[in-house]
Order: sequence, then structure tokens, then C-alpha cells
Amino acid sequence: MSPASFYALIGVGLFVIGFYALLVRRDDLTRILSINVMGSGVFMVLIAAADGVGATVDPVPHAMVLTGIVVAVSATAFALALSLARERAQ
Amino acid sequence: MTPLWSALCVVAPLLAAVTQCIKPRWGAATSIAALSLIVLGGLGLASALIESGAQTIVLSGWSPPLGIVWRIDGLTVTMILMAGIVGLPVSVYAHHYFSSSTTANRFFWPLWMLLLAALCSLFLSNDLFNWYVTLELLSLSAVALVTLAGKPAALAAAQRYLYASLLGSLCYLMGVALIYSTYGSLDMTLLRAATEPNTSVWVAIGLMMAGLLMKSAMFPLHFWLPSAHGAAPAPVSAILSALVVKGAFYILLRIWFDLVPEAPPHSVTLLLGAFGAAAILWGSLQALRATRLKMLVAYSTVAQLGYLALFFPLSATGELGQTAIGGIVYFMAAHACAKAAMFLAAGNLQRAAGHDQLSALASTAQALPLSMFAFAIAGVSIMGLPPSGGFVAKWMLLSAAIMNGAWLWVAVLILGGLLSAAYVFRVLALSFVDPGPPAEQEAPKRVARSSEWASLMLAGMALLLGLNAMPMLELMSVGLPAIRP
Amino acid sequence: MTTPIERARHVIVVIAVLALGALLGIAIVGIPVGGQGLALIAAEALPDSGVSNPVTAVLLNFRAFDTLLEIGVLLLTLVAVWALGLRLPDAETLPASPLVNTLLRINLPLLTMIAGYLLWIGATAPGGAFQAGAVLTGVGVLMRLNGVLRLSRSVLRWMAIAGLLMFVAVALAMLAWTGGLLQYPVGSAGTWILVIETAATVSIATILTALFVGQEPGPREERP
Amino acid sequence: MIAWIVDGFLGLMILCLAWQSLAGTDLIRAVSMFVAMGLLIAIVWVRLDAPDVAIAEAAIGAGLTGALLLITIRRQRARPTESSTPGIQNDNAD
Repeated sequence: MSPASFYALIGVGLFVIGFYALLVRRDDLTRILSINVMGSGVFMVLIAAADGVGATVDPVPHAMVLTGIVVAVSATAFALALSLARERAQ
Repeated sequence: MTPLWSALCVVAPLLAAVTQCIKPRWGAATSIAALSLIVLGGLGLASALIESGAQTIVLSGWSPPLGIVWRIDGLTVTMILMAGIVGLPVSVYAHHYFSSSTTANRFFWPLWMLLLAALCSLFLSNDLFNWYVTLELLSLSAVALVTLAGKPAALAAAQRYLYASLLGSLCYLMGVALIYSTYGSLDMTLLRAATEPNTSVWVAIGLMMAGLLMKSAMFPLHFWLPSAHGAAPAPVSAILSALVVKGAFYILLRIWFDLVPEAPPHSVTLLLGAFGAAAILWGSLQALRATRLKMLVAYSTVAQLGYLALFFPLSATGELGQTAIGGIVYFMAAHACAKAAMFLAAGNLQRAAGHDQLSALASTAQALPLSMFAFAIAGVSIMGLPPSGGFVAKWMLLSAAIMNGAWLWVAVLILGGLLSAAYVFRVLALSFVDPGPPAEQEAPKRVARSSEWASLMLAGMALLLGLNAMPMLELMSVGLPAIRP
Repeated sequence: MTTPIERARHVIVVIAVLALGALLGIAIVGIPVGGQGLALIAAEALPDSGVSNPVTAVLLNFRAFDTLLEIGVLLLTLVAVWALGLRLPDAETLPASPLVNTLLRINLPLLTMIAGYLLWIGATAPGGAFQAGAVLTGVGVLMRLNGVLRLSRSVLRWMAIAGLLMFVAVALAMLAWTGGLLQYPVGSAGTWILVIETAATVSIATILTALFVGQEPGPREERP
Repeated sequence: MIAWIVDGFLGLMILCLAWQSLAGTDLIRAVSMFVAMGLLIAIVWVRLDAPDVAIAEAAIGAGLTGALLLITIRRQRARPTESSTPGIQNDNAD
């Protein structure tokens, strides 16, 4: 096993932990955290895919993950503001 | 000209959104201008399509696998035209609907334009990762639009919608990561030639489809839809039910055509079909039980989306598959017009009465004959009666099922039609019951004429789709992908 | 206490999650090793991309349309958060102390310089608009916490849309010039990329800082 | 061999921190664990030859997301005192 596939499996682990927490936890902040953990898992699988065996590294997954990180922080900011708004509306 | 027409569909709403951030007052005008440009672009693409067939447009000058291309075929153009044509009356409607609230009026337009840009990019794109970005843009703007209602119930529904949506996106992205790890490409045309049946590919397709089924609210992953579509402001409900769920389903179709490496196991198509049947029955029953008009229409969406799932078992065989595809695409277009009309009409009733409790709407319904008329015509299409777009679509699905000898699906289709007739008549009956002594009821508030005409226009379009089926079907079938043997 | 039904549900969830994990694990292990992805193709195209950092080349040239939409996602988030109309306490600042002030006075220019450097170096080495924008966001957040950040409403709006507007404008200009959406003319790709990135950096930093602040500045701050 | 020990340690630490951040009820602690996980992930990105992503992860994925989470917790807690202050109402202005 190469380090890349080891980290890909760690990525799967993160995805699964996040998924589990999203299903069983009820409070907003933990759910938002678990979505972020799931995202990190996917990113790890992608970056692992880029680090194959060759001498050159594949930049396309890196760009995809950069995009993904920005999308994730946007979604997180919105989700947090929404949970705050909902709490106050009650 | 094709690059210009297609660029127009994406650039026009983006520029409108940017303008609206600076000049909120120009919201309605710039939106209607952008939508007109999208319709123009769609028509331009349609004529290019009829002249020279399906085409691809290379973005940034780099062809796949490195770059991204737009693929323009009958399916793309139909969907873009659907978005533009449904969007126009909805915008006219929204202009009046939101005019009383400064916050909603300021933020509705840029959110709606960004949603539209996401939708058009999604329909044009042919790239797995680009679809992920469009999906996120689409869902985040859809959720934000739901929050414009401002009530606690709407915020709670929006939150549920957001979590479901993000979970769906992440499942989809995990599938994309697996596909990219295996084949080193994101372009659907290249992947169509490359994918082979193996475990990684099946797991990846399974994840992507699960995520997309969640986003398109396919039973049993529909749990977020009724509350979100029911609690949103009426024009937003129309946008969500008519367009947003179709976005995710469009990608699902593309994956089914291009990524699935061989005819999928019978059990899978049967399971998806069973979900569809369950959605039709359960959604219709909930619509029959609903106490609020908008919830009734929202549950009707759950039921109608079930028909989309019937596509999977019906398209399983070659020649008939083409009939099923045509039927499904037609169904999406007809449902978009009819459902948007219904939500707008329901919004008119809600506005006039100040609530949407079905039990107390009779006098309002009788004061708004135009809206009720629009609801009735849209209902004809939802029920699948001639002469309407819904009829053509269901007829095609039905004939595919009959020729297949799939009597189970025939029964589901017919039963679904009867059930939808039942819940549509629940609403239409409001026009005929005795509203009770007038003294006990508040006089209905006035509703803008243009709002009533907007819903009637959409309903008329659903009808028109039934009268002009042949040219539409011809346009749709240009470059329609074949199902794998 | 948990009811039997809840416990049964929990068991089902655990089984489902473990099954998902196992399937994903099998899928990962089943991926054939030795795949190069697009490494070689990207390396071959790099000299014509206008930059020498391959990641920047992918983000702003090969797959620039992704990035355009991503800037759209950022702008959308800002509009969405403002639309929620949160009313937050005004005084979310750190306690003013000479120490904090000195810290800020020394570090703010430094951070801004780092951001500029990251933006510039992004063409050739790790860095670029997103990293620079993130560092500038740090500047914005620190200034906000210190209570010194006051921007007029209209300036803020222009800064927020600059990135998307520039991206779309360049895309259209390229369509007119080369006939391809976002297709830069041979030779000047590097310049166009830097133009887009500069505007994008401003927008990214503005939007992320504004997301941290969480509410639209009131009209009172319009004339500071 | 040493590389494997480092990899194994990093990977397991990341999983451990993820679990810790999602399992507890103390929100501040959860966020701290999450930020720590983000920083370790940034190290992994460097290890997997992705320095661009590492910078972004440390600054945005860990830093900014952490700051957003913490300020939200603070705003949630500030609520009771704030609603008692006249002038600042919690209603959603339309």
C-alpha cells in the first residue's frame, strides 16, 4: 500500500464518521461540523488520487479541492447564519 | 453563433445579479431582461441544433480531458428554454409579490439570477466536477430563497433543505472523486467510452445517484421537500418545484446515459421504479389529506417526481427506451409549466385570503375566478388529460410500458392519474361550494391583475405543449443519447 | 432514556454507515494503481497557460469556468447571509489595549504585504488569489475585532462584486477577441490571469470578512 | 519505515480528532478539535505534494471556518443578555 491509498482510506474514514454524526446528532453546530468533516474526507480522497506513482503531481485534483474548500466555507458561513437566524426567530 | 447563444444563457443572469447587488431598484427590470436573453439564446441554440445537430463548445480553449466543454443537444436546449419560459411569468409575478417587503424585494432578484445562472450552466455542462459547482450554487441559492419567507417555519424548513442538499452534494462529490481516481477524466463523453463495469465504478455511480436522488427529492429521500416548498414564498415555490429539482434530475439522466457502463441489473431499475411508484401513491395520498393549499401542491410535486423515477425501469429496453426518454423530457417541461402555474395561483389565493387553509378558502376562490381557471388548466396537465403537455408525456410513458408488457407500471401510471384528479378536484371544488354567510368572512384582498395573468400564462403553456407536441419532440430528440445495450 | 425503537434505529444507522464505509473502502482498494490522472497532459500544456504554477493554470486557465462559478458561490453566500437580516450586537470587538493596538499596527501592514506577495507569486509558486484572499480576510477580521474597520455600504458592494464582474467581463472580451469563452489570446494569458486574480482577491477578502461580520452594514455607515 | 510511522500517526490522529470533535457536547472543545484536525490535514497536504491546498486549508479550512464557528457560539451565548437590552431586538425585520 502506498501512502496515497492509505490517506484515501483515512479520507473514507472521515467521510463515514461525518456521515454517522450527521445522522445521529441533533444540534446545528455539530451537524455543520460533521458536514465539514465529510468534506475533508472527500478532499483527502481527491488529493490522494493526485499523488499517484509518477514523479509529476496531477494539479487538477488540487484545483478541485481548492474550489471545494471555498465552497465549503461558504456553505458553512451560510449554515451558521441560518441556524442563528432560526434560533432568534423562535 | 453557437458560442454566443450559449454564453448568453450564463452571462446574462450573472451580469443581472451583479447589477442588482449595486442597484437593487433595477431588480425586476434586469431580471426580465436577462430572462428574455436566455429565451433568445435558447431559441438561437434550437435553430443551430436543427440546422447542424448536436454540438460541443470548448471553454477556455482547452479540450477535455484538461478543459471543460459545453454539450448542446436536444435535452440541453429543451431545459434551457423551459427555465427561461417558466422564469419570465414567475418574475412578473414576483415583482408584485415582493413589492410590499423591502428586504425580500432587495434580495430575491440577485438570488434568483444566480440560481438561474447555475441552472443554465448545469444544463450546458458536460463535466462531473463543473456540475458539482453548479449544484452547490443552485442549492445554496434555492435555500436562501426559501428563507425570504422569514417565518420560523420557513427557516426551519430551509435548514432541513440545506443539510439534505449538502449531504447530497458531498455524496455526489465522493462519487466524482472515485471516478476521477479510476479514469483520470471528468468529461462525460470521454468517460462514456472509458467506463467498465467494476466495483469502484458501481460504488461511485451509486453514491452520485444517491446524492442526486436526494437533491431531486425522490422518494424516500423526499422528506425535506414538502415543508420547504410549502413554506417558501409563492414565486419561490414555483421556481423550486418547476426548475430546481429538475436540475439534479438532469445530471442523473446524463449519468444514466453516459456513465453506467452496461445495462444495470434488473433489480436496480426495479427498485428505482418501486420508489417512483411509492412516491406517486404516498405523495398523492398526502396531497389528498393536506389541510393547506400550498402543502397540497407541494405533495403533488413529490408524487409527480415519482413519474420521473419510472423512467429507469421503462427505459431498460432499447427501442422503447427512446419513447421513455422522450416521455420523461416532455414530462419535465410540462410539469414545470403546470406546477409553476399551480403555485402562482395558490399564492394568489393565499395573498387574497391572508392564509391558505383549504377549509376556509371558498369565498376567496370564488372572488378570483381567473386564478382558479389557471389552477384548473394546470390541473388538466397534472392529471394527464388531453389536450395538455402532461397528456403527451404520460401517453408516451404509458405506451412504453404497454409495449414492454410492464403491466405493473401501467397500473401505477393509471392509478397515479386518478389520484391526482382527486386532489386537483379537491381544490376546484372550492369554486362550487357554498362559501357560507359573508358576514363571517373577511372580504378577500385585491390581487394584482398581472399576478393572475402570470399563472394563467403558465397554465396555457402547459396546454400549448400538448397541442404542439411534434415539433417539440423533434427538437428534444436531436442528439438524444442512446441507452447502452 | 432511549426507547427500544430509538435503539433499533441507532443500530440500523450504525449498520448502514459501516456498510457504506466498507463499500467505499473496497472501491478505493479496487482502483487500479499507476493511474497518472492528468499530470502529464497538464504538464505538457503548462507552457502555453501563461503561468508556471500548474494549480493556478488549472484554476484560471484550463478549468477557469469552475472558478468563475465559484466566485459566484461566494457572492451568493454573502447575499444569502445578508438576506437573513441578522441583528447582531455592534460591539463585537476585543477589549482595546495598548498591546493589541501595537500588535495590530505592526502586523496589519505585514499581513497585507504577505497577501500581495501570495497573489504575485501564485503565477509561479504555491499561492494565488484564494490564499491571498484568505490572508487579507485575516487582516479584515483583526481590524473588525479592533473596531477600526468601517466601510461605506456602496464601496463594500463594489468590492464584493468586483471579482465576478471582472471574470465575466474578461470572459466576454475573450469571446469577442478569440471566439472562445474565457479563451485567452496566445501570449497574453498571464496578464489576463493576473487581472482576474487581483479583482478576485479583493472580492474574496471582502466577502469572507463580511461573512464573518454577519450582517449588512446599516445605511448609517454610508457616510463614515 | 519512519515515513510510515509518521503517516500512520497523522492519519490516526486525524480520525481521532474528527471523532472527538463530533462526539462531545462541549461546543468550544468540538471546534478546537476541528481546527486541530484541519491543521493536521494541512500537514497531510504538504506530505502529498499539495502545498497550494495546504495554505488554503490552514487559512480557510481551519482558520476561517474555526473563527466563524467560534463567533457563532459567542453570538448564540450573547443572546439572553442582548434580548434584555432595550433597543436591540431579536426580530427579523422585514
